[in-house]
Amino acid sequence: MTMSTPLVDAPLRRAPGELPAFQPVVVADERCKGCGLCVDACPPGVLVLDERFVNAMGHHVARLVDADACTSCAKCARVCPDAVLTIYARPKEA
Amino acid sequence: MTMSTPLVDAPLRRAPGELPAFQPVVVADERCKGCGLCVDACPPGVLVLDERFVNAMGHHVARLVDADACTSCAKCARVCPDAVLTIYARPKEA
Amino acid sequence: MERSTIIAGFGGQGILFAGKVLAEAALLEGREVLWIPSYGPEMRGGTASCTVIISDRIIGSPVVDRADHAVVLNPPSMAKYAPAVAAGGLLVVNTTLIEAEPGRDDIEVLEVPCTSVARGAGDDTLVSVVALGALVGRRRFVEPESVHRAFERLLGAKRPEIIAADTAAFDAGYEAGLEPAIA
Amino acid sequence: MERSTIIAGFGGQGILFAGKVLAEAALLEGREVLWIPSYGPEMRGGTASCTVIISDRIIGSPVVDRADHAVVLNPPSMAKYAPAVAAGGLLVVNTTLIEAEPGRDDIEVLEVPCTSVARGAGDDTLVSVVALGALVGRRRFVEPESVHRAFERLLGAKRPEIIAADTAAFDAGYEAGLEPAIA
Amino acid sequence: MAVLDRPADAGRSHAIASPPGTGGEATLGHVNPGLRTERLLMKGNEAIAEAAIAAGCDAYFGYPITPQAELLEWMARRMPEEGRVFVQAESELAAINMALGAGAAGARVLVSSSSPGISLMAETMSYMAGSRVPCVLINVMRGGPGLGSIGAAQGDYLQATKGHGHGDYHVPVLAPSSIGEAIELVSDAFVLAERYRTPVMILADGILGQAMEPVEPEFPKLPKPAADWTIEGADGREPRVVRSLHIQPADLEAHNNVLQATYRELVAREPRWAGELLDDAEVVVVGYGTAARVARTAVERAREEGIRAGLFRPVTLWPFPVGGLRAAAAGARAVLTVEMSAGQLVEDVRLALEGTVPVYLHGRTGGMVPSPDAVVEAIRRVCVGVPPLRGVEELR
Amino acid sequence: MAVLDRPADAGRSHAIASPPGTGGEATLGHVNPGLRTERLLMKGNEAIAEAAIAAGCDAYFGYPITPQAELLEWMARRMPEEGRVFVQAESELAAINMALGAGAAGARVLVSSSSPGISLMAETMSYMAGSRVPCVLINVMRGGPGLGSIGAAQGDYLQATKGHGHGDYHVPVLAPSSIGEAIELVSDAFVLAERYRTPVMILADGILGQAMEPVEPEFPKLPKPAADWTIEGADGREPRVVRSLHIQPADLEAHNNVLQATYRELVAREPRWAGELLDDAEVVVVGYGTAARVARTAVERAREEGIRAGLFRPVTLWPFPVGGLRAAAAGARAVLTVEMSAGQLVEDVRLALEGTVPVYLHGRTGGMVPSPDAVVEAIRRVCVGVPPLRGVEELR
Amino acid sequence: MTAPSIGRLIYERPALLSSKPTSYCPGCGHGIVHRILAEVLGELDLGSRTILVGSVGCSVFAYDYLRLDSVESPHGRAAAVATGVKRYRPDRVVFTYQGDGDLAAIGTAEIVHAAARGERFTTIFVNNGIYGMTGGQMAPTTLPGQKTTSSPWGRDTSVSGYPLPVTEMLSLLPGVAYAARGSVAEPGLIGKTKAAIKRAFEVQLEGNGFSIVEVLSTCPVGWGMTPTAAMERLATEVTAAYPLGTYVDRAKGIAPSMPVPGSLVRSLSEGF
Amino acid sequence: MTAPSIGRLIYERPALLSSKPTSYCPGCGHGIVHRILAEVLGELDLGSRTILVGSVGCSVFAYDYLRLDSVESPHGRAAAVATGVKRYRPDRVVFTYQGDGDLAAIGTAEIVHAAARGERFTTIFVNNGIYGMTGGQMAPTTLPGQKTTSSPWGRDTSVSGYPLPVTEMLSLLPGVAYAARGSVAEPGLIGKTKAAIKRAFEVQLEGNGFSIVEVLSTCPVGWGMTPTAAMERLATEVTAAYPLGTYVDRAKGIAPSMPVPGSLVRSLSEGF
Ligand SMILES: Cc1ncc(C[n+]2csc(CCOP(=O)(O)OP(=O)(O)O)c2C)c(N)n1
Ligand SMILES: Cc1ncc(C[n+]2csc(CCOP(=O)(O)OP(=O)(O)O)c2C)c(N)n1
Ligand code: SF4
Ligand code: SF4
Ligand code: SF4
Ligand code: SF4
Ligand code: SF4
Ligand code: SF4
Ligand SMILES: [Mg+2]
Ligand SMILES: [Mg+2]
Repeated sequence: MTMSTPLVDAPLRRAPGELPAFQPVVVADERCKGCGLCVDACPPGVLVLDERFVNAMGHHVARLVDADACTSCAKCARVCPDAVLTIYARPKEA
Repeated sequence: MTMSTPLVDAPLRRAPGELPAFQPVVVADERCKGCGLCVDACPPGVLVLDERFVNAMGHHVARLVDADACTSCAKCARVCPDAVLTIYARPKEA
Repeated sequence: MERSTIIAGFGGQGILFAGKVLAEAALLEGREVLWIPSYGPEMRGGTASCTVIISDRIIGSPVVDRADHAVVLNPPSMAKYAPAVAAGGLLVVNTTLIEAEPGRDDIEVLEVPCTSVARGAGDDTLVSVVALGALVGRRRFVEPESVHRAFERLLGAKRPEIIAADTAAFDAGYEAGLEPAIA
Repeated sequence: MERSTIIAGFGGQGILFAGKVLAEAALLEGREVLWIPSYGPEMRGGTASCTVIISDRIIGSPVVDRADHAVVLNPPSMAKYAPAVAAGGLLVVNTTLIEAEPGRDDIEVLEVPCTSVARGAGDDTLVSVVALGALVGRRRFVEPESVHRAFERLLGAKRPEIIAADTAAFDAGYEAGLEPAIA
Repeated sequence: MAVLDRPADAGRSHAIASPPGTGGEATLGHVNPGLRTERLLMKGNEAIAEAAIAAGCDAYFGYPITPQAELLEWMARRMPEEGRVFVQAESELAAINMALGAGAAGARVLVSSSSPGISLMAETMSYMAGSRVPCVLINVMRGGPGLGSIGAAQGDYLQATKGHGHGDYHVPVLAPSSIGEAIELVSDAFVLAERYRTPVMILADGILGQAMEPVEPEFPKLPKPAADWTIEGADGREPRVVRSLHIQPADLEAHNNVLQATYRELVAREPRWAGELLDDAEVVVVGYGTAARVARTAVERAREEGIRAGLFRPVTLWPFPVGGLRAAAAGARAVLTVEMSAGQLVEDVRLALEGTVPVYLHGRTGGMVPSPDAVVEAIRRVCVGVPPLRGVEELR
Repeated sequence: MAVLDRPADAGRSHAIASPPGTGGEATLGHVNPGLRTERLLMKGNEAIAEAAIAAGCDAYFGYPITPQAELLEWMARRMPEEGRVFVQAESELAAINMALGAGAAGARVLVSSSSPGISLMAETMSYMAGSRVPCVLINVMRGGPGLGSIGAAQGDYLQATKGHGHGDYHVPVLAPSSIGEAIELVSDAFVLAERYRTPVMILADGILGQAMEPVEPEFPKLPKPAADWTIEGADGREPRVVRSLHIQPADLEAHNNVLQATYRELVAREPRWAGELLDDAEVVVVGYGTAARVARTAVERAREEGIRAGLFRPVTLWPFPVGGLRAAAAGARAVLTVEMSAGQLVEDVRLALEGTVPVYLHGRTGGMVPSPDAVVEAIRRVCVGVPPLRGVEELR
Repeated sequence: MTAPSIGRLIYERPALLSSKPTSYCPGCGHGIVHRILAEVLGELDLGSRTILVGSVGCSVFAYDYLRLDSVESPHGRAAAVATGVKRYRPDRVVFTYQGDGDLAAIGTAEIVHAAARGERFTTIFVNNGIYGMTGGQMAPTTLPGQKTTSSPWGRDTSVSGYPLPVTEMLSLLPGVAYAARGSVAEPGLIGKTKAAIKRAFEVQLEGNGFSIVEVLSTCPVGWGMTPTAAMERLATEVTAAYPLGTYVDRAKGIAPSMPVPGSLVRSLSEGF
Repeated sequence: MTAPSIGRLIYERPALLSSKPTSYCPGCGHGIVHRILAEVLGELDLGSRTILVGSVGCSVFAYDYLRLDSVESPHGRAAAVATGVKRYRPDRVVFTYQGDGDLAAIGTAEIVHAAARGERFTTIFVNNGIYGMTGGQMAPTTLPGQKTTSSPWGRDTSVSGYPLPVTEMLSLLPGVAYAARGSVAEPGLIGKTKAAIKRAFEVQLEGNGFSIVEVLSTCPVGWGMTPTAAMERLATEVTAAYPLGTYVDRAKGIAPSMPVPGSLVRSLSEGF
């Protein structure tokens, strides 16, 4: 188990403009408490805490930084204490 | 473990007149509750409950009926819940 | 009319049962009854007792400070309850176990050798039933027939031989209670 | 003279500490103080607050229904405590997080961008110390020197660098509080 | 409409121990005091248990303690026979919490114990009051404090009516003084518990629990009203929660206001008492339960002596029948409370009378019961303004 | 001779919160209210804990609960530092029973909790009263009933002063209204506990426990009187037994008579109160603890408006300062009790005044605290005979 | 909440979780256990006939987060409350949700006796080794040496004793039909823990006795750690002290053997 | 009490027994246990520094029979009371005397936690499988099928659960330095039980933890049997259910091993 780096100012690996057509992980921003457990649990390490955003509860929320590298394994969702994440499998055609 | 016969009307095996010189078992009559546990515990079976006598608490008390056969093993004393019995070893000369 | 009775003796003497029989008899006569037992660990190795109050009206105090009758079956009960009898009341004493005198001359004392009377009636353990019989015989505040029916109600159909034994003991006591009236 | 101050904000904003500093400063001036925190699970994920009452006499009510000052560091606190300020009282608003207006014109409002002032003073987490400085700068109901000594008393000799940072943040806030008086 | 609909503080004569309800949502069975055939002799503890069964008690939880053990034993046999719930809990604490659970699930629940065991239930009684879970709790009181004795006593009056658990709540408290009345009050207790969504206590004592008296074999039966708050699984509706927690004080105060309104309604509608020979009484003797029976005999004896004594017997200890007592004592020279305690009921009597009539106490403690003659002597004395000789001095 | 020797019902001004003792068997430390250097800011919970340590507390037993947890935490560190006993028990029930054991063995014992935890101690408090084991118990009250809230409240007044455990017993109850006073009352509580061989309660609330106020660093110290009843091994003497069991009711009654005599002595000697502006008061405001502080501010504000209000603050809730209140209210037009409860203290006020002066209530519940202005409004109203607008209606 | 592009749904917030945000601190294990419960009860389709018996601890607000009929218990008494519910409603599914302070300290008697009686409800025992709600005091389950607000120098076993092995003790009782210890330390274990919880409810439905799953969990705030550091400690130190696995599954023949005594005489310090 | 003829004294009433007749029924095992205690404390010469912590049950009057300083406990709380005594007086010898209703029902939490904390006192646990004092109701220790006043058709395990193996459970706790189960069924066992009790006090003096001796005993009245028939039942049926022997003597290396779980996966009702 590696230690996560919560509150890190990691940029999205892809510029915001060029969002991929498919998003395997949907974050319910308003629920996220920025605990970083999902970040720590993600095997390919494609989740970070978004230092540029604070939700109404005052937390930096989780962000998928590389949708392409996400395997939709749902490990992140299964550790999330606040049931923040929805996971989709990559469509065949995507 | 054999069952005792409490409240049995067993006569002293020796007539009261001819009490032996040595009494290995002394019964504190006023404390005895006539439970019969000593009777049951005595290996040679020389204890009985005295049906002819009721103490102030209303109980038939334990009696040694054959002092000579008593081995002073103290088993009776060690089961007695009311610490009624005092046991002496047979003196060498007796 | 209200009549209060205290019955007391050793735990094994059937004290509470005798009281229940008396209460049941009064109930059968359509009267008000209150039966109060001693209870709990105080009864272990000590004296059991019960109080039965019989009345034609609603019963007030369960505490009897002026007992009309006391039935005492062992020495400690004699000591405790003889003083509780109201002047003119009746004290039934089981002379099989009690040698002491009540030391009062303002009450009536009825001495009954309960064990031998019971033995005479067939079962020497029924000492309190005998005493109850003597009490009823002497004061007749319930009818003996009611007591007979009470035995049946309490002991049930399953045990006719016990009913017979109890009835016999009661009747023997009853006779013993009547006696001096005749004498 | 009695002055009551409410300080409120997120749990992590150092609310209770700022209140303790204020209380300690008043203590050092030989005055009566009462510091009352919010406590227990209500603080988790919610709004923390504390009340500090400073007086030259014995302090009565711990409940402040007419606050002389309120320091609000996040939006929920603004909503809750702006109405609690007495007419003529002072409301210190952390504009870094709060956009809303208090909607009252009978009180004085001091807007302080606490995070940036704190960052300017060297540590952007010390938002409530900055706000405290602004409050004291504007109303000077305790002496700034007392606050400096309070930091020393509360933080102890072990952590001189923290004392320095807090003092700097307080002083920056103090300046920000003085400002309009000069303008 | 309500079972207990009648003028507040309406009293009944002592002879008919308890006012039977008068129809409505829950019909009470009627006991005919004239009927004298086929009565049964029953022990108080057993009669209370059987009365609860007749009243439709769904679940019983208890723990052995003298002088209440026969109640539990009766239930151990009868509840399974009826296909209902009986659990001998591992403690009184567990028993009352089982009651909380079963009550929340909609069961009509009975719990019984005696003084020390009742004390252990204080926290959960407060929870039940706060969560508004109905339950009937029997306290067959014994001598205290502490382990005390097993004699009959009334030392838990203030606990039942004022203290016990923490927080602002009240529990209706009913005090039977005969076994027949106990049977009716058990049924009434369930009515009160369900109508007001509150635990209800019945204060009995060792004599009432252990004694036998004739009772009518027909015990009052109760229909079960529907409830819209019980937990049973959120099937096609929003989930329900039974709780006393309201973490925001303002919410808790609002909840408390609901409770307090309930208590005001109880105070307005449910005080009950019984009186005897009160009309011309110069000395009003006040007592409940077993002490009231002693007092009754004493009142009769006092009358024989020419002292105009009367008996006022509260049947609800909370709500206390303030109006009834005020009226009864209005013309009296003295009020004497007779207690099997060191002076507990006397506080409510003083609160009710507020100095309008001198109030005296004759109390015995620890399992001792006042004797009728001692009460007569006390009546004689208070009648001429002399404090009773025997009896615990008042504390204030 | 006695620490608390002084005319019964002697009062003190509010400014000096608690009468310091005046020597004798146990000398109390003196706190100089003029001294203003080197005071410390201390949290109420921690000050109470440290005060107990200074007073020679030998053993502390507790269990975490809000808003009292810091008291336990302080003891967790300080008692071992002092080489004394600290046990975090598995429950409040265990804690109070550990206290019974240690107290019986001669220890000066402190236990603390908050409302629900206090309820769990009812049985053992009754045992301790019955066995005459000294102990000081702190209740840092929170909103009830049930789990309620963690806000500051005074809903356990009747529990502390009347009910709680079973049987005929009383427990002295002290109510500090500042942290400085709490420090002194902790020490006084130990004196009372040991002198009268009784458990003693201190009723505080969440605000008093959580707030910080300046305190003098010198806390009162207490010598330990010798005791001839503690258990320690029967070495060369007859065995001693600490117990509440007296199986024969007559024995228990005799034992109860000893307890009752103790209570009479307490009632005669130990009532304490503080007053302010009472001499000419037309409205006497009665409150204790935190509510009294609100009342004090309200009294001042009322005076500013020209209403002659005064404050009567009981310091001992049991024994209640009846004489003091009667004297204070003698010339008043109205008495107003201010409570953080639905009307509990008001019962004792009514009992004390017995209808001589109209008594009103302003009460908030559930963790809500009355505001000074609301109390002023209540004062205005009761002054002209109008019941207060806000506040729970009286129940009777 | 629609996905930017459509793909098969792999995981979504379970329907039995309410929309209310929890009061738990960031990274608190309670949230994970709640989620598991919502998943399991949803998968077994039991939501409409399940009753939650709450307890007092940080999870006291669980009734706000799980869409189930609920009843609150006094601190420690959930097992007794659940007994009352289940006895009266044997056709309902009943479970308690209890922390370690609640279950293993003040509630010891109630849990032991519910287990001994073989009450047919399920207990979810969330063991985070601390009193979270009251500010991080020592619990009976706190590890030796662990610092808490009431063990400032670390738990000293010579004074405060040893962690209580609740599941091991209960597993000796014949009334226990199922007992397991899981953990929320990482996704794999969370999955196994979920399976254990599911099995526990199945056992309840089978009606053969009491079922309990102890879930080792974190209290980042009480432990004074970040959520991830807390998970790390849970996976290592805590798990070493509390072995994970199935202790009892009577229907499957799993149960520990009872301790067998040495002879009494062996203890003789002297002959007789 | 002089012998008619002089012989060496083999056995006499121990000095630590008072002269008061006990309130126990004829043949009650409590009397035997009292006698053993008086003997052991006399032999170890501990009478003058021993404190008896009583409990509520038939033995509530033990303070009248044992010549020791004593303190009464509320029902079930003796272990907590003893904790208070021993913590304040670590130099004294402290023991509780508790029945099975007292210790194994209402007092479960207190005994478990005193044991877990390793409190340095001794518990004498007299298990007669019934509530003697209150009239013979079912206890947690009552055997399956046994009729009591509260189990009129015999203890039904499907409703009332199974006998609680107290000593087995406690023996899992590291705080327990000594645990044994003896019996008063016959003189030989009484002797061994005495030795166990003596060892328990020695362990207390060694100061390494909690010590307990469970003594299987009779309640002739509650069992509805003659004293001798009760002893017979004790020796057979009861002993079969409660194995005699030494469960823990840590100083001598005796302690049961902890239950070891099967893997969590084994319990999977489905994969993940
Ligand atoms: C009778 C009682 N005692 C104490 C408390 C205070 N209290 C609330 S939660 C809690 C313990 C919480 O610990 P745990 O059960 O481990 O739950 P966690 O918060 O760690 O999840 C305590 C002691 C209470 N509410 N009631
Ligand atoms: C709080 C409380 N509950 C119940 C009782 C009643 N009670 C007295 S002794 C006893 C149980 C006795 O059983 P046990 O401990 O097995 O002792 P035994 O009499 O069998 O030796 C009970 C329940 C009590 N005194 N206090
Ligand atoms: S689904 Fe798996 S790979 Fe994708 S973000 Fe979550 S944990 Fe990482
Ligand atoms: S998505 Fe969940 S696990 Fe990830 S940081 Fe947010 S709350 Fe934590
Ligand atoms: S000493 Fe032995 S042989 Fe003699 S009577 Fe006793 S048991 Fe029998
Ligand atoms: S001597 Fe002892 S064992 Fe023998 S019958 Fe008497 S009491 Fe029972
Ligand atoms: S205090 Fe601990 S257990 Fe409670 S919510 Fe926070 S992290 Fe979770
Ligand atoms: S009831 Fe049983 S345990 Fe109690 S004294 Fe009698 S025989 Fe012994
Ligand atoms: Mg926990
Ligand atoms: Mg037993």
